[in-house]
Amino acid sequence: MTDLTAYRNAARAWIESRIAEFGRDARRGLSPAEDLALGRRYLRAKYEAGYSGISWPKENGGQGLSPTEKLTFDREEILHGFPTEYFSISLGMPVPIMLRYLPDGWKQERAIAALRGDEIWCQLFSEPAAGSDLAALRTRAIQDPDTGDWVLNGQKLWTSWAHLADYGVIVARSDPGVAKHRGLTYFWVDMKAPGVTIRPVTLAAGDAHVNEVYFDDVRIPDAQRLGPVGGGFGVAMETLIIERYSATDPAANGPSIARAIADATRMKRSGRALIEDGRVRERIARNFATQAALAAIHRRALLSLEAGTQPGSEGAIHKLVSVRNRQRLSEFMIDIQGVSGVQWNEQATRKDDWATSWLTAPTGRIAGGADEMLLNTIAERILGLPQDHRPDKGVPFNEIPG
Amino acid sequence: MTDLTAYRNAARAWIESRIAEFGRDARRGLSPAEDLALGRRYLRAKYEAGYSGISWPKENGGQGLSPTEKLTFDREEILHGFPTEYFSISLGMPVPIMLRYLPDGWKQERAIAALRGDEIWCQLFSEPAAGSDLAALRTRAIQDPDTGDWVLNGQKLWTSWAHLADYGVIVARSDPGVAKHRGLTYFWVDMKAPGVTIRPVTLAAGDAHVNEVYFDDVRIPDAQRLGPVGGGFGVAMETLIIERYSATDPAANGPSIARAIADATRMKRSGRALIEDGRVRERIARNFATQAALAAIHRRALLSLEAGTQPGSEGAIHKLVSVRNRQRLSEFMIDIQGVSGVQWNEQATRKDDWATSWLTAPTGRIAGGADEMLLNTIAERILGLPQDHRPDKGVPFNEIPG
Amino acid sequence: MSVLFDEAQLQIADEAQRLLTAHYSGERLKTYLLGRGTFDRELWALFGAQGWTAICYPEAFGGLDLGLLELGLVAEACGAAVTGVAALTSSFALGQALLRFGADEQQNHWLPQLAAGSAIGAIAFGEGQDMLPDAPALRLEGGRLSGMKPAVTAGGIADAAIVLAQGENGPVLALVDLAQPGITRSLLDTFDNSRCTADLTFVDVEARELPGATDAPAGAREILRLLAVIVSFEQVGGAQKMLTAARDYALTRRAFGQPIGAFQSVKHRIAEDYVLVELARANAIHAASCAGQPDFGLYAAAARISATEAYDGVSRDAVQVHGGIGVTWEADLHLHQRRARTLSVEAGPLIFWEDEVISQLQGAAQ
Amino acid sequence: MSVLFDEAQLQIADEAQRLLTAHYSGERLKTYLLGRGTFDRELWALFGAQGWTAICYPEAFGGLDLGLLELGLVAEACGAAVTGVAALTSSFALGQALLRFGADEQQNHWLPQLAAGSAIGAIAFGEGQDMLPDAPALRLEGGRLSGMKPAVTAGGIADAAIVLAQGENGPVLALVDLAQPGITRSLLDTFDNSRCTADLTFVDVEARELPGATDAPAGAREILRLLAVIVSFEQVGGAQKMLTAARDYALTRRAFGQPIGAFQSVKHRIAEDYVLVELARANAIHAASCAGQPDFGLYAAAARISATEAYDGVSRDAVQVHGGIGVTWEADLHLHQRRARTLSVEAGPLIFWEDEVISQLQGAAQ
Repeated sequence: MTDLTAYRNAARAWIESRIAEFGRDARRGLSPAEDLALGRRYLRAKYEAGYSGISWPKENGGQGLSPTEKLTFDREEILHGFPTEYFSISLGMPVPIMLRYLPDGWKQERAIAALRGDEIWCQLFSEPAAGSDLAALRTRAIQDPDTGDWVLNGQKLWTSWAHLADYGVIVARSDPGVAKHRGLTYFWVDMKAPGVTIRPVTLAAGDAHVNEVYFDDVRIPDAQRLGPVGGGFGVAMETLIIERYSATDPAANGPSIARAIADATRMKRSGRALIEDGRVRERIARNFATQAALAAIHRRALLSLEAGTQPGSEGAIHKLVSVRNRQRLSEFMIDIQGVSGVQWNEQATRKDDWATSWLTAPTGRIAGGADEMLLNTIAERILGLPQDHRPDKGVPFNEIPG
Repeated sequence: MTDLTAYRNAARAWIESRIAEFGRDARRGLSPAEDLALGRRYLRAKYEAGYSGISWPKENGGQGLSPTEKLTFDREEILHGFPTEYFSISLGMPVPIMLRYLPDGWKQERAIAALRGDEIWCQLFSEPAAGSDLAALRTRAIQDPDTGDWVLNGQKLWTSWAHLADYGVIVARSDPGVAKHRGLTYFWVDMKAPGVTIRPVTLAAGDAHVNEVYFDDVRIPDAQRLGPVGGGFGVAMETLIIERYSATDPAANGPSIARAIADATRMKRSGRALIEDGRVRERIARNFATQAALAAIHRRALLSLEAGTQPGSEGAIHKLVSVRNRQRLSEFMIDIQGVSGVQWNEQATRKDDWATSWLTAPTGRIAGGADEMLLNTIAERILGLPQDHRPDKGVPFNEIPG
Repeated sequence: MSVLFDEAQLQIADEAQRLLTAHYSGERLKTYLLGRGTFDRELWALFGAQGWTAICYPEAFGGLDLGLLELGLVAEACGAAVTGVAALTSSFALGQALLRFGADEQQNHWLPQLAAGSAIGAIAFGEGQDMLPDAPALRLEGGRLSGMKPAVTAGGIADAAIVLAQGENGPVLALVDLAQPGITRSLLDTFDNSRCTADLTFVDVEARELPGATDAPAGAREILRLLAVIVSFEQVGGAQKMLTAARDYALTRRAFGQPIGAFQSVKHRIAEDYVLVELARANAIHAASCAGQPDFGLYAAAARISATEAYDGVSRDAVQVHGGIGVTWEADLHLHQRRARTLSVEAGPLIFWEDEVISQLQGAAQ
Repeated sequence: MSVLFDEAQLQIADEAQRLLTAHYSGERLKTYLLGRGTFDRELWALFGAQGWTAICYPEAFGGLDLGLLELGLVAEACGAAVTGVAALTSSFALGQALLRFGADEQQNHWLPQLAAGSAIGAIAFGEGQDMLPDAPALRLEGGRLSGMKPAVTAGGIADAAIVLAQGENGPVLALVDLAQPGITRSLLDTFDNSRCTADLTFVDVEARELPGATDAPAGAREILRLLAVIVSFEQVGGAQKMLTAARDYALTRRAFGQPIGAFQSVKHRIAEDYVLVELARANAIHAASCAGQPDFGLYAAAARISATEAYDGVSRDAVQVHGGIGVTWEADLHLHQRRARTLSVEAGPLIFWEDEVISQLQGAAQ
């Protein structure tokens, strides 16, 4: 038995022992506040069991192991629907990046508090006019020449869990007179500071975990700056690639293939099980083939990682393919239910319910890299095809036509 | 009974009386030369019956009727596979454009000879480096300052029926020092003139009706110029839209839906007719729905034409949709035949045979307006979306990087 | 025969568009989405006042004696405005069933009310995954109805319904007055609650066969085809609206220094959507113009297929073109997404209409 | 378990690519397209000399005792070079059938020849539209074979074939030496004549059951799965080649003042094709690494589906990206288009493999 197998077995045993308390079934019917509290308890349990910050250095509260162990744990954990979503961005990007840039002491306190679920960090990047085109952001950071403090003014958008967050990392425009990606600076902010206003943004399916965050004369010391003045775009890019590779679900968190098979076997049309219909067979079989391929790509990426190779396009392929696939299959599975296919239980999860999966799929095709941006990434970085025409290239930000 | 109905009935009666001599079955097994000769005989018969140049003025050998009568006739004629393909470009574009630009007398002689099938004109536009981007053409036309004659040098490509043609219309670059679409001039040429060399280009499915045409110091008098010097791009565009609307086959000249139904009904898998398989049903039903829509769009365009409105996007929609549809259905119909689906009779036509239809479909998606150009046309002209970035815009042709 | 609209038809279309655009309120529509059993009663009154409810009835019943095209144009305007009024089409379906197969007294009682918009109708044919079950589980015996019909559009608000039930000698179409004891309407939670979709349960309820529906499955199929054509127009209206929204957004939203409509991934997607809408529109008009002809069923099915492909496809794309804004509750795009999916399912999913096309093409080949 | 290739495997792949690239000639391939019954004998000799024909046989029969991955890598290189040698996969399929189900003397006679490449094998299971007919029309009675097998890949050149025939007590797998009187090979005109596809007609011909194939349909299915995995690698190789061709052309061909790869319609199409190839490659490798495991059949079917989607799709797109040049006889793209379609059909079309996935998923659910 390899070390990794032993690790996996131990992790699985621990995880399975937590299902009763923290698993999907335990969460049903909880209020948002109760669910968050359960999540904090789960993170504490995980911390105490030594499964937090698996690939972080020990001095930052981690376990000092490799990304392989982390992925091994995550792949087991992802199966059970534990209440980890509140913390995944926090621990995935903002905390690791601040650990890279801030001085020792305070940062370790924060890291441990975040690992234990006591504190949450959010990531304040996107804005109304800066989505795929992040460098177009308009939030201003003006430095007080006397104190060196910075004053933030502007609006961020799509900030997940901002309403729960204690701290955030933010990119803002410190110099509108230079090309757009060169005039940005990166900071961390206290989300409870005066002048920070958080408003929830409800999404189409009714869920409200993303927010608008307004900054009105929010003053922060220069010590909260990460990286050089004008170097914010680089730090932001560094933030986004910290999670080079994470555990993935080939079903994109939608219902499983087994569920599709079961539903199509149970349902009948003119007395015949729907699974006998070629249209149903084609959708499910091709979806299965694609999911099998994504799983195989993932396993090979893990092996590459163990062998010391950095992953390449796997993440982009996974996101592009899996969410579209989920959208299509969910749409189809609604269809074949007949007139009752319009039913929707607002409490159901996207993993449990075709309608919820279908309703929330469009978000998946946009958030965290829209399909079109993923295709550009693949085309440009992997295939070496030309970058798009970008008329704003090299133009000072304040001279780009709005 | 309306006049148009009477016209249609008479046309149909005449056409049906010609099927035995000129129809699909009569052409089977003929050599290329025999088939061309049959085509010339058919055109003469048509001319003598008063069905040639239906919408042309009488002084040009036409019937002086409206486009509606022409389309009415064409829709009946298209059904029977008459040998008209050699003449369709000739009569569709080059002859009408030269009739607009040349002086009386000679041009009427040519028009009548073309209508009778005695002469054929071709259209020399595309080049190796100028396909979708027609204005990028490189064939040079240099004017002799003494005689006013023009000397043509260069290579044209994809010229349909050039090897049968008596005359051609050509666009060439008369001034490489100005923006690419402003330095072109338009001429007619004698295809038998010294210096004209024609080489057939065989296509992927083995058919050879397109050609490379080389011009080596071909000298033509200035009287063969159509339109002003430098105005060739405009005349070329005018040429391309002469056939604003022509008779169309929703099956894009591929096998019919009835053929798909018959084949899928005859063939069996595990004892069940393939038409019982949902995958087969979906393909055929959706293809039928799309073809029905194309036919309805066509009929409405005809009614609009009668009502005096110019057609809009119908041609682009038809070409974009019908050929892709044909390609997909043909590919699928090959599949469901099982192992024998690989069979291919090189003599079969795309109308008769799924394999031929599939093999020739890619040409249909490129020739006469590639899918991508049709989408641009729809997006820009109908929907008002921005033109693509074109770095060569306004740049003198000889300064555009190759 | 496909048609060009005449002046009167264009006037109906313009008026419907004008009124429905003026009436549109995303906020109000969202309250119907959230609240089961609510719909836009104010708008429904306008439908009656405008005579839109009367379009397809003979003058003798207070109707305008117009056809599918005219009603289709109103439905198209409704589709563009995602109106919270499922009754326009559900009442139409019931009315057409009565017109074709009803007894005189059934017609005399209901058709004037339907034409005036003072009564709301519904049809209830489907069970489980079957749109037209061969042997319905709902039973009609001795004039008494027992059993259940699932997910009946407008079932929560209808005054009467035509049901496809198993009679003593096979399937029958029967009219049931829904204001009777013994009927339970269970409003469903759906992703478009403005449809007032409900499971209808009948316990020994009076119902009367439509005497003209001697072949009940064929009769039900004919009604479903008529409904499909009108719903196709509604889908075309919604799809066109989403196309326009995507186009407009692509012209104004900028990224990387230019309107996003200058990127071919967006530009060509919208052009493809335009094509989907034009195909669907052509088929809807053609089907409507074929009413009463032998191949009406075939073209109704074709219209339905194209319309479903268009509305589902274009609304999916429009959301993608809008990016983050497109998936918010605030933006109204999800109203169209929900409505698109709802209309696709309610009036029979693609697999049903594909099968309809095939069986008719097979019939034609024999 | 998906695998990373080891040094030895990478060396096989590199060598195969190097030799086949050097050997590639579009002109020669076109002569095989045109001429029925011809194939690349010179290359076939190279296969033998390189030991590629020996990969999947035990050393006792002159084999290299390697596995599906190693043969898959050679097949991938063959796919990239559209080699005119159908025998690599057809011989493999026959050999695997003999290895698993053959009598000792059948193995001793044929396997060394197959491993050396001195004999060519074929399998003939399908009839009509059935890849694995329940009750084959071809009959084996008293050791004599009568009837026809249609469109047998390499049927025009094979020395022996395994047929799925109806025996006296149900379907059987039987080995038939094709150098016998009473056999007619009718070479078919196909869109890829280098496959030497032929209808094989047997009139009272000697054939012998494979004694180990006690469940002949299951045995035939197993052989078809093995074949599918190797063909999937071949399809991946072809798809990758077409992807590279499209990418390279998009970088060099200019229109409207820029490389056409700068237009997103081209750029994103190629990126989507890259994804198709990566999915197909992952599934092929995974299936090969599952050989002998209970879910091999499921992953073989998945590999086949992804590979067919990739090669058909990418070659279709590559032609479109090339524009006019792409559809000429002169350019070699149609070689790939024809091969893509041929491989898709020969080893069982998508509908067959979809059904295989479903039945196995259903089995797993029970």
